[in-house]
Amino acid sequence: MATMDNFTSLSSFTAEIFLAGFIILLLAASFFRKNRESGMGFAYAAGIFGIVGTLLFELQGWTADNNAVYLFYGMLRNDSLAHLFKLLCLLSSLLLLVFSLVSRETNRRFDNTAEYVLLILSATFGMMLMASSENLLMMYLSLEFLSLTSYMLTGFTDRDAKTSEAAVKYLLYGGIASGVMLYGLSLLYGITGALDYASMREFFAGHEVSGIILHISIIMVMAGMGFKIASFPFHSWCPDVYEGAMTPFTAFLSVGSKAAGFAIIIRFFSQIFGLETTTKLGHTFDWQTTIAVLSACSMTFGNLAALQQKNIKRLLAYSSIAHAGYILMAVACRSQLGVTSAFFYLSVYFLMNFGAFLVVIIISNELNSDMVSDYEGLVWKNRKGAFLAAMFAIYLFSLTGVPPFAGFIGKFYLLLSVLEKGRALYWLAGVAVLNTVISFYYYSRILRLMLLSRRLKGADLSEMQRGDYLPYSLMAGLAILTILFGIYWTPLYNFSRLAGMAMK
Amino acid sequence: MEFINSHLLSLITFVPLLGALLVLALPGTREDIIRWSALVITCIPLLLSLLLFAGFDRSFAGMQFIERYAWIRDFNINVFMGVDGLSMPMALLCSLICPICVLASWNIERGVKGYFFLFLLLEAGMLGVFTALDFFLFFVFWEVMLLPMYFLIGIWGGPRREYAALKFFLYTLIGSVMMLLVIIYFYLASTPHTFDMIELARTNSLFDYRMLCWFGLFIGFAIKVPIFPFHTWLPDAHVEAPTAISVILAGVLLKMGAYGILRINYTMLPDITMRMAAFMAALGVINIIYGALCAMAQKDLKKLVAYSSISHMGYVILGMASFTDEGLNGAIFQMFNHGIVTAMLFLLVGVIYDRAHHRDIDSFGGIASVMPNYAFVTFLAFFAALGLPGLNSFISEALVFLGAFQKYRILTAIAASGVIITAAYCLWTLQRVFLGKLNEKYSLLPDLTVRETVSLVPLCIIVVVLGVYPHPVLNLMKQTVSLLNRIITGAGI
Amino acid sequence: MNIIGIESYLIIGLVLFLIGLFTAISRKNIIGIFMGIELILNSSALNFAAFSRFSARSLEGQLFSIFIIVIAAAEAAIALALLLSIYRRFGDIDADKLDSMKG
Amino acid sequence: MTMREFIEQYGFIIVLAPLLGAAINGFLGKYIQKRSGERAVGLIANASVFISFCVALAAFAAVWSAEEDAHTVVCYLFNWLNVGALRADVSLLFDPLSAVMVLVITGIGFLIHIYSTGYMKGDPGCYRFFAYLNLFIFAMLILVLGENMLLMFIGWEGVGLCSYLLISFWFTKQANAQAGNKAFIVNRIGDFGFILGMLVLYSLLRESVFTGGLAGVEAPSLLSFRFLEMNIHLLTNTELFGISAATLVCLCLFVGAAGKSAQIPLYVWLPDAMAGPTPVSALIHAATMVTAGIYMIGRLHFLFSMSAAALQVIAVIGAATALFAATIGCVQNDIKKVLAYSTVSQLGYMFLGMGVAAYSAGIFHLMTHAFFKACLFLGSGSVILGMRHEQDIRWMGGLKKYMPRTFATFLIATLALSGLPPFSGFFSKDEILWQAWKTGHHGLWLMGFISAGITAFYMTRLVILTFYGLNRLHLRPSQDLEHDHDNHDHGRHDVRESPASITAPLIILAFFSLVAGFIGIPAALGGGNRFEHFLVPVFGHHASAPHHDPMEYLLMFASVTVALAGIAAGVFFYRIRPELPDKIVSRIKTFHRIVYNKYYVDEIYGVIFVSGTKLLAKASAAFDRYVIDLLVDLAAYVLRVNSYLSGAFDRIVVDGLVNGAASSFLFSGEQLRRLQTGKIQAYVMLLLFLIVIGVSFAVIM
Amino acid sequence: MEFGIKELIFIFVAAMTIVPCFFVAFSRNILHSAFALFFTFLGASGLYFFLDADFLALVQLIIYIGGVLVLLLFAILLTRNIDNIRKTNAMAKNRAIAAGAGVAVMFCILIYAFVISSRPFSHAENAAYPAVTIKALGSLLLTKYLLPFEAVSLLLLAVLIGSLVIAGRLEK
Repeated sequence: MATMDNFTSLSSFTAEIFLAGFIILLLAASFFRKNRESGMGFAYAAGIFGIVGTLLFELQGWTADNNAVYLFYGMLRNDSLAHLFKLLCLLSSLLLLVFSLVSRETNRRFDNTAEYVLLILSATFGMMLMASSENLLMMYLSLEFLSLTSYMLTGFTDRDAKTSEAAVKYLLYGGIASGVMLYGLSLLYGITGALDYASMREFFAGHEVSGIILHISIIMVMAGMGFKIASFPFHSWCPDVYEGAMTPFTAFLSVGSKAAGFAIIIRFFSQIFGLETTTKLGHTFDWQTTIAVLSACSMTFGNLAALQQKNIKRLLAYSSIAHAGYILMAVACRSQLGVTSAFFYLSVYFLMNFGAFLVVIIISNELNSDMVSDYEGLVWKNRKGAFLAAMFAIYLFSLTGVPPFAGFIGKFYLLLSVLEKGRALYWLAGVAVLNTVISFYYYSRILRLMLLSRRLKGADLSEMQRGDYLPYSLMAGLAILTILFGIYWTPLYNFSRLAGMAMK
Repeated sequence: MEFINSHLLSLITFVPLLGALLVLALPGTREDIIRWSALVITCIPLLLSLLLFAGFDRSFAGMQFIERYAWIRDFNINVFMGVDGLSMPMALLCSLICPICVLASWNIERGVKGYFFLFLLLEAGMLGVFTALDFFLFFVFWEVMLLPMYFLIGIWGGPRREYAALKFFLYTLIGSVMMLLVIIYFYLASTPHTFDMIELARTNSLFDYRMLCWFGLFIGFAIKVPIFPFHTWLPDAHVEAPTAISVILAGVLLKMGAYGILRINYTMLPDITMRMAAFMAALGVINIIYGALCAMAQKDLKKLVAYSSISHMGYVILGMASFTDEGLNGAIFQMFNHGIVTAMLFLLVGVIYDRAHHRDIDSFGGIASVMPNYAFVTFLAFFAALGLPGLNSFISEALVFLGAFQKYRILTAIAASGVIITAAYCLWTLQRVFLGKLNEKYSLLPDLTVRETVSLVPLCIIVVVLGVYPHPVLNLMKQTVSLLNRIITGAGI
Repeated sequence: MNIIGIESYLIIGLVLFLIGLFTAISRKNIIGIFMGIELILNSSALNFAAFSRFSARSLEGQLFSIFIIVIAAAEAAIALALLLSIYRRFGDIDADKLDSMKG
Repeated sequence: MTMREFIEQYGFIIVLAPLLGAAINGFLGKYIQKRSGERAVGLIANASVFISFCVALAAFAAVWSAEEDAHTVVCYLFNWLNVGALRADVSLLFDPLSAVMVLVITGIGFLIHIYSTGYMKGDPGCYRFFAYLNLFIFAMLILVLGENMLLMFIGWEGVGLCSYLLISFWFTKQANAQAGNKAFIVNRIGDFGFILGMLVLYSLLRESVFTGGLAGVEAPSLLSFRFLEMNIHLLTNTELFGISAATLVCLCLFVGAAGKSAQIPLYVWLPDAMAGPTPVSALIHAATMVTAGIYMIGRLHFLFSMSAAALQVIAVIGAATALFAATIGCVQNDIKKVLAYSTVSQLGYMFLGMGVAAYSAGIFHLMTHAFFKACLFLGSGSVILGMRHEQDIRWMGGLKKYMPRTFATFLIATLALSGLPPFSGFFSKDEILWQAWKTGHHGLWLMGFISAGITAFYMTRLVILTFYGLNRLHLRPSQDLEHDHDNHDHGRHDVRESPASITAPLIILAFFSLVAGFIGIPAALGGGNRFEHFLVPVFGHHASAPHHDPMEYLLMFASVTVALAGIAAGVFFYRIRPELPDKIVSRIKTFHRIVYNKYYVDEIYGVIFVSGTKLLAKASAAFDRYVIDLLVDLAAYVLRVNSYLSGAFDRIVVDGLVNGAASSFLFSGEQLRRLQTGKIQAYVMLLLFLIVIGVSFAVIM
Repeated sequence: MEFGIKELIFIFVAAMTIVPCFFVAFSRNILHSAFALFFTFLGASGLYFFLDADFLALVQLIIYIGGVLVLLLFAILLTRNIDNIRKTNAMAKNRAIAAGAGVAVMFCILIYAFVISSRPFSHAENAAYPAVTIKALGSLLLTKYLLPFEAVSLLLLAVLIGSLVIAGRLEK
């Protein structure tokens, strides 16, 4: 793998450069536009243009023969895993922008939209770096980049006390978690004496390291990463921030930043400690069981805590904790198939979760309440209610992992990769399967209220106007994809296999 | 015509699916068009399965009408369908009962389009389960059949429908999730990773954890049959489901559990099945006696019929556990007969419920004098249920007894005593509802309407004809059953 | 092992880290928590510098510390901004009062 | 073409005709009756039975004229079941035994059909009645002609069904419906025994015949009678559950026979079966159905003769039933109840005959009993018609003058039943008693002898109370008039003789009950006992007793004297000193009440079996709803949360049992949720706490 | 191990870092803890000098003390009116005890871990370590670590805009 110096690597870094340039351009443009009220349309349009541009550059720059190339003296590693995760993150921020257009919280009386879009673009930039960073400094920097921008985005509007409270909680918890991670990284740096993954891997291959200090540093590093993907021990911020933040941003948090977090974890563990190859270190330091335990805990905690949630956003928060647990299961498999199924599940999760949040946004636009009880009798209200209920049913069943939908295929691959590891992880498969059943319970509570009960409670729904066909077509599109990938998912699998192969 | 012949099974399974999409496209307001198109769509698989019935080669034990299309090459998953003596009668039963259920759901007013869309989806799922030979495809159809059932019970059901629908879904989900683990384990354990059931059956000797896998599968299917400890969902699901749905539920869905055990447990883990035979037989007998006793104590007519289904399915389990030709043939024939008889019983309960709007047995009385035709059909159905010789259930029960007695003498004797309890609760119900002084509240109940008669008469004819001349159905399964028995007894030694 | 060796730096770094953690948890005032966070970041910067001097013997560690300090500054800026919005909304900055969302 | 070929090709008509008759009347009867009245419906029914009667005659001729060895004619229809080792065909077996039975069934059936056209005049459900009656004839013929046990079992349950339908024919009255239920369920208990017997027989035969497994050999029809007769030796030394196989099979089959032919444990349904119309009682509960048990034993005589123990049991129960039923018969006041108990008693005789291996004597008594008991029942029918549906003999009397023909035929049948020489009853009953004595069962002979006397006594009591003395209708207390129609003219109403359609069958039957005895005159009285000779091909030769054993004459003389004594006692108590019985009854009041109430057997059964099963049912239903439900499903959770869903009772029970599987999930969910206190520092505390755990684990590993 | 003037100053500077730390943690007045923080940062920059990381020490002085501490002071002053500054720094009793216990356990474990595995920390003897670091750092920053440098600049830009917007709402 060639390690290019700064200038040569610029050529394969075009997408990020375009994005950075666009951010600065947008900043300049926003100074000159005086009148505020028309700003909203312009800002979102610009934002979407920026993201789409970056997406195009990204696709163009992607050579399918997945030869990994080290950029900027080994700072970044542009392999197919990086490309795929960048795609996923770009799509999430694209949907974040579109959702912000749709949601009443962020489209009408929302003054400084330009800054809002700017922050989103910079968050995306951070995520793109996260996807490909192969250096401790770069990894920490990009993680902080995303975190800081997320703190600001969470607390962006002062709609009510909840947002600022959520933002502060997010900041405090994030600060401490990344501080602990930083301390772990310093210990790791102390042990290996190098910052980039490749040399660390050589060090571990060569030297005999005493397990304890390594274990401690890894656990501390897991604190920072666990915080990002909201897995069990580091999840406490998740319900409050999901409930407090604006719904489009919550959707983004649950998918985009979680995917970026997983990119870091996958890259960190597979590049340093190696996947298939059982390095000498492999048997002394078994990080597999630690992650397996984390995954089992977050699955079970996420599902059990969600059983009695009253607020739909908190419920989806706990469900996202549970899903983080499921994906961690794939990471714990320490195999290429594991990485493949992790990415597959993340892309399927992208479809289902954004779909579900879109429904939540539209319903909160109409009934402006996030309480699950307000969803009662939705399907009998009018055609729009029926359409929303049907779509939400598809997403919920897919989230449970019931066959005709993509969620099942995702879970199927997870179980496949876990069971392939032989006796060691059978218990984990059992826990995952038990959780599927528990998870149906709270998903079905929403279904029961929406579809099964005939009591017409809450305000009635306005009819489907001509104008707002954007959200409904988007929702239908996501639903069709969820079903399509439930039936014929080879294309998606081929992509995710590339990600798996990138990791050795 | 040649196209139809070569793609018969996929047509049978996917016509209802396309039909469901068609129904979705119809305008929601024109309910009559939706009803009639649903009826036509369900009749197509019926005609096709009659074609299948005609073309079926009775002397061949293995799979026929095999179709294999690649679905996901990387994981060797393919749409692999075929029928043999075991699945042929079940597919026939399913495609026969569906049009009758559409007829029975004529008076659904709320959300007609949704109802028929889900119903056709359900039918596709059921037919798929019976014809699928690829384990993955089998599991997908198994769960596809689960979804519409949840909504059909949940939305169009009775007062406690939500609770019943949830209970139904959770029970089956627990079972199917265990099955998923075993499917994946089999996939990984087979040398060229494959989901193909026949392949797995052939190379089944190389899996280990056999007992664990056997129980994982068995519990999944036992919940569906239902077998004794897992049966509590059935009475609730039946009482709350609308008439047509409880007909489908009892008529076809219960058979899937037994079919699953035969298709998967028997062929893939024959040695374990041999060892667990006595356990299964005991469960079967408990089902018979316990189901009959519970039925006797019920106040609600529909719950009584539900418990009677548990009791009748007990015969199937006992027959299956005997590994003799008579026993196994009797079991599969009992699955077919029970499908017909319970469908009739639930239709009849639906008829009286539409008129009297309640199902409390004790508050009826002397209906026979007001509704003679209805009384005649119900008497025929109940007598078929208690296994009166000359009607179809007797033959299957006799075969089961004759088959099972060779291996489990005392158990079968106890099961035979079930015949008395069944007769007791059937006649006691008939007496409380039909005979005795006419309860003047019901003095002006209308007799069977044309629609109801059209749906009931074919079933009556089948019940009587199969009782006298059972060969059309029995010949279908004989070869496959003897092959199955040889596999089990062969593996058992 | 001489006094200015790696061990003493490790101990100082550890003490700073733990005190920072302790402050962050036990303080009621949000600013106190920020101070805790600053301490933690400072201790890891110190650690990085020490390791770059003693074990890695390359300047990368120091560079890392510089970046840490920069990011700490950025974080302090955001902290201040959010603190002000909390103060405007709640009237005071007591962490225990921020529990309107729970369960 | 000879009679034999005719039967082989068209033998099935005998079965098809009544089926067609039943189908026509069943489905189209309503319209035929509306358009062309009851006569047409009756005509169809009678015609179909008449056709099968003619074929029966042809069959009898075919069997009778057959040469020495070929005494059985088989009319094969189609293969019914061919699964694994089981092969059962639908084919009819004509041999001397079934020929006799078929003649009895179709002959008496035809007479009763004619009688019913008269008896059921004016009843709206006439077409239904005839349909059921024809269906019954069809089922009984299947039972008798069935070539294998499975086919016989179809007939067996078929007659049970028809008796259920006919007993509860007037279903508007709750009592009739319950009687029908009782009959069917008790029969079903009997059938349970029959099934068990069949299962044991089949499994043992299957093991011995197919030692080498099926291996594609053309499977012989294991349960067909001819196969059984040839291969029954296979069972000689096999054991099952410690008892010899043959005995076990015979005992089980006897339970079936006892259920169907109302023997001691399972006779309770027959007296209640009198709730049905009288022709039904005559045909089903006197002549044909109840004899099925005896026919079955006759058909499987080679099996029964293999186990002496089983025969002993049958003989003992037969004799006991005879005596027991006779005692109850003496105190019954309802005319049909008396005859019902007399039937039970006579059936006991037949079983006694079978028990002492005198099969042909049993069948002979079956035939003669069919004639005179049918005659008695039809006679009581015409009496009931005459007395405007009054059945209690205490309010009858003096009908001699008004119904001379009914009285004459009734008297002839009573004498036949009591066993006086010229009448058929004497020959058949005496033959049985003689065989019982000859084979050393002296105790059983004594019981038979005493019950013969009691039979004579209660029959005379019945005749005197109904036909002699003054008419006591006006003494009837009005309250027990539960049926509603036509009791308007309370004064003397003119009792008229029943119309010809009713009395004609009576006369024919009376003639036969007189004549029937002559075909079975025992050798001792110079007769050739042609009946036994006719059945030899079926039952084989009896150890030919030495002719003119003096003991036989003595016994004959003794039985005649006991019959005359019974009649004399009857005349004395009810004709000469009519006030005497009331005095005796008042003195032995409690004993009389016990006997009158049939030793409270019904009540005992009711408490033990019926309410016992109901209690068990309630217990298992409750067990199902609460214990299993709670342990396994999520009811606890759903009910607790959605209070509007749960009924008050459920909530109390559910809250009490919080440890259901579901609620454990809920409980842990609740605690975990409470972990989320909302305070940021609590979150960080959790973080620190878990890092500490992780680190300490790292150290420990 | 020699014990010269250099070590003495080192111990003094180390003490100057750790002791104020405890003040930060336990003092009741938020202002006092702010000042204690000032001394800690000062001590840290002193320690950097001992590590021959002179540029780093200066950066520490300027950014941490100049920037972060000043921001904290702004925060304190903006959010509290002067008079009741005393009781601003209460400490949640039970949580403090638990945290203390946790921290103590962590301390012992980590000390134990350091003692066990001190060997790997001191292995790279051979690489030369430049005395004056400013030039080397500069070249390193602009060659190998150019990307992080640019990325951080973008980050600071984003933070600038964001915090302005959030704080900017004050005057409305």
